[in-house]
Amino acid sequence: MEFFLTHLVAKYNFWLYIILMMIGLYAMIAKNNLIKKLVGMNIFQTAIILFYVSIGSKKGATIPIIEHSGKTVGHALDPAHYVNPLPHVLMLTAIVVSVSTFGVALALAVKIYQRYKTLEEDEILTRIRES
Amino acid sequence: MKKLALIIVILSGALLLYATKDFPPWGDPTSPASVHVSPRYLEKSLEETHVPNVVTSILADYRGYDTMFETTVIFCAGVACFMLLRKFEVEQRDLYYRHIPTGITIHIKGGKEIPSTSGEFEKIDTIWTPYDFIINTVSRFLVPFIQLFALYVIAHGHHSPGGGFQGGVILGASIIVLAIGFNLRTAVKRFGEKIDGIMSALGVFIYSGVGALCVLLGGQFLNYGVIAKVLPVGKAMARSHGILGVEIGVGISVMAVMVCIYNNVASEGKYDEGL
Amino acid sequence: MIWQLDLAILTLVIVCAIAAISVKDLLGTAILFGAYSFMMCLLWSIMAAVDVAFTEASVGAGVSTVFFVAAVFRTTRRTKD
Amino acid sequence: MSENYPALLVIVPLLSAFAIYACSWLHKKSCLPLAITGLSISFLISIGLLIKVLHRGPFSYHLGGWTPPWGIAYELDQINALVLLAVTTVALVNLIATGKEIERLFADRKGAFYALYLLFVVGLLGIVVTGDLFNLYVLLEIASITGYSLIAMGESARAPISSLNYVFMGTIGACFYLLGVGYMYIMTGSLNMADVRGLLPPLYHSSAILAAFIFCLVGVMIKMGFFPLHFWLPNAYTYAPSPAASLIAPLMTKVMAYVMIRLMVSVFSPSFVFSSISASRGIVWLACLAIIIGAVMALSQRDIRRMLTYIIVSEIGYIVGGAWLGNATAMSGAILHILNDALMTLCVFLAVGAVSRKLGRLYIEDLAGLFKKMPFTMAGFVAGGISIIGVPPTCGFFSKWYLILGAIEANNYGFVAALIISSLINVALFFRIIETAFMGNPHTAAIGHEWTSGIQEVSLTTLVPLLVVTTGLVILGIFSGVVVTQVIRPGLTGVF
Repeated sequence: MEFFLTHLVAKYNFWLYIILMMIGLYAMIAKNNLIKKLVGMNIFQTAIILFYVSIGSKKGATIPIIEHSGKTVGHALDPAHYVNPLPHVLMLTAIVVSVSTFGVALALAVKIYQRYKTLEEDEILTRIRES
Repeated sequence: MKKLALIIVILSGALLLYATKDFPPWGDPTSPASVHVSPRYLEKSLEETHVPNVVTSILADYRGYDTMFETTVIFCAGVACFMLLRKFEVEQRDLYYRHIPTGITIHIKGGKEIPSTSGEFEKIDTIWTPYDFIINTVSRFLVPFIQLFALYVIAHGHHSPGGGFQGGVILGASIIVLAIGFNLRTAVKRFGEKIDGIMSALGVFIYSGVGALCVLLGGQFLNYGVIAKVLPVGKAMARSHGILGVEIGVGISVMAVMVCIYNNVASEGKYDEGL
Repeated sequence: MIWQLDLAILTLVIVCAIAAISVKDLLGTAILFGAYSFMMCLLWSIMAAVDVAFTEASVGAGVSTVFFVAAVFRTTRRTKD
Repeated sequence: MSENYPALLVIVPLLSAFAIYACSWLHKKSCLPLAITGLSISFLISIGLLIKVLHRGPFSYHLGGWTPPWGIAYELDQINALVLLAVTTVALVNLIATGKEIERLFADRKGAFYALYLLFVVGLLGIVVTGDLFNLYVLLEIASITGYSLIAMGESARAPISSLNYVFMGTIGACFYLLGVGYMYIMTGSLNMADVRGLLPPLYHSSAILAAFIFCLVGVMIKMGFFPLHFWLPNAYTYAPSPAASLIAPLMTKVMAYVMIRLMVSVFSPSFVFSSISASRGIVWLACLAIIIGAVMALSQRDIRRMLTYIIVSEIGYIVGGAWLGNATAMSGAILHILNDALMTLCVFLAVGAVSRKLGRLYIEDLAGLFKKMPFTMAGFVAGGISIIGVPPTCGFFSKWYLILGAIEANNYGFVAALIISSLINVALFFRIIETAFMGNPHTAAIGHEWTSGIQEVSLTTLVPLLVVTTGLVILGIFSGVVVTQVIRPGLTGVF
């Protein structure tokens, strides 16, 4: 129990992203409404971004903007004082990708609504079968 | 379906939990991710690029190639929304006008228009008429401040959080505020579709053009250091200027694309009336 | 890091996520989704990822909510689940 | 300039895509020439790269002048130079062949269409050439987003909904890949493929690396439509507009198959992939299932384009099976099949696109008597079909030959059986079509199209590229021995 608790507390951010990711995945599979699926997709993507940002964090470190006076760094710089900036960069890209996918998917949803006048997947399928 | 979904979700959750077992603890400063590649960025960024915000220097320089494609993804989304939704043919339908001095609304059937030269009438939206004096005035006053802030975010990205992408989104938001506060026609009149399309291509073109310039000057693609050959600055400062150049490109492109996506989605591609 | 604040935000993130996919009105989904993004942004700024938080605040909570509302306005608010 | 070829290969079509979109607002006529110029330059550069790699051996290019693992590097070896050449060839030939069709279908938005077309090619080229795990993800998303929108432009009412389903599946796939990369990053701290490869061996026992491999693999398999995860593929490719279908169908799945091989070979080592995971035999069995089920499903379709999409599912089974058999012969067969299949699929999709331009819809009975009306187009279609079946002078035979040799070497007779059964089913499939097209009477066709007397071929701009591809099938077949011994085998040295 003791071991389990320390494990849980030490990595709770890694657990949280799993919960969020599973919420997103569940919505994508089980929901019937296309926009709801889209929200699930976005939650799924944000969960992965949360995971990456958690990789970058260091205990007792500050934001990755280096203090400096004028042009030079006065003292030798200790990387342990700043959080790992690389995952942040990667996740900026991932956020942009997710908003692009979101925009395209919304455009597709609007186009689908123009043709079928509904966003429920089962109703669309019955309409396809009827025609 | 719901049961199947639950089973899949629980299975993949279990796999994920199982994999978490070997992770280094959260926030561990000696984890491989914190000691292998990233310390060099923190140590050398200021010296090599004169950019204190390490995220900006990695984003636009060390991994600038990723960021170029990130901007391209945004550009793709804009072009895709345009292609999927834009409708060029105008359909005949009823129009509504407001007589400005009296405030009377006129409903004209059969698609006839009142010429825009008569200044007394104003076209209004059919489904929803956002006409509110307070909202109009406030959004009009807000726009310049939003734009000023956006420019600050783009230009100050070297020293504080921010940069081309965030600034571009905020710039785009200023136009979208106009479209929501007034109506879509006002926004499109101020920032036309053609300009929007050209700007979205121009922004990414600036980015990759800066990269191609480096090739022409004899370096590798996106090696801003060689810009020092044409600018009277040192190599590190040239990198800093190169970063500023690409950030401006990103800002222009992102702004144009955000406006393009909003206009197309909100008006179903007709560009006449929106949210 | 203040762990009470952290815990509160973590809880709110999960609550917002579940609410966003279970509420039976798409406009409500849009707003809850914006709230979710904003909570996520707070979480990241706690983890010292300022640039990511800034981007998420402007993109996730800002522009994509606007797109979402615009799309709901052009389609329908109705949803069965 | 020649040292910058790897970057220019991707940058030239990228810049021309931006120029095309800007041009579409200023001067519409220059869109198509710009697109063709951009792709031709890229094609020439890819030839130059292949020659350079054959002379100098593998080399890498550091973007931005930063050495990896801090910067992003492009890695070129014999195999990916070959795949690059295939991608640029297919894209260029297809653009020339379908340019007129694009101008007709999308007259008011052709600039956007060409821009997305080129960006799709850029994405694929970048995926093949990059040496950075995260860069691969970004380029994968470029290829996917452009692919979604190109597919959604189909005339059928079902195009947007099948495209949206593709969006959901594609995003799950890409996110799984990203998650796998995250697992590798948290355990090794690096994103460069060569660097990760060096850091991984002490970590092979850990569950996180195993999970990373599984997630990357599942993500890539969703994207390439491998058997249990293929259900988005037939709809998406059937309802796409024909110029986009003949671009996306030959390239997307094959490039993803190449990504899988690259992950197996140059990120994880084959010793880990084939021995630490006992699942490799299971995947080969799954591939056998994919081959058989794809072929059977193809047999049950009436719509010809839908039938071809199921053939793609079956061909992906060949490639995956060959890659997982775990010996050099089968692996070279799989890589050769990537090239051959890209060319064969292009050939049949071009022919089908040309026919459906005339007829509108395309069921098997509509082809009745088409040999009398469109002899050259149908000859191209038959040549592609023969190559898919695997009849000797065409290239399809040789890759199957290597796959069978590899399967025998690995003592996996189930895979041999699956290959032979699917070839037999393909024989039944294509001879049914050929019989209808050869024997039937054009006037009995139950569609609105009225044939007038005489030959009614499609325009020369479509016909010449189709015939070029057809001869290419034979030429590649004749030289496939050379390709394997001179290009693919040297690329696989040090792997097996």
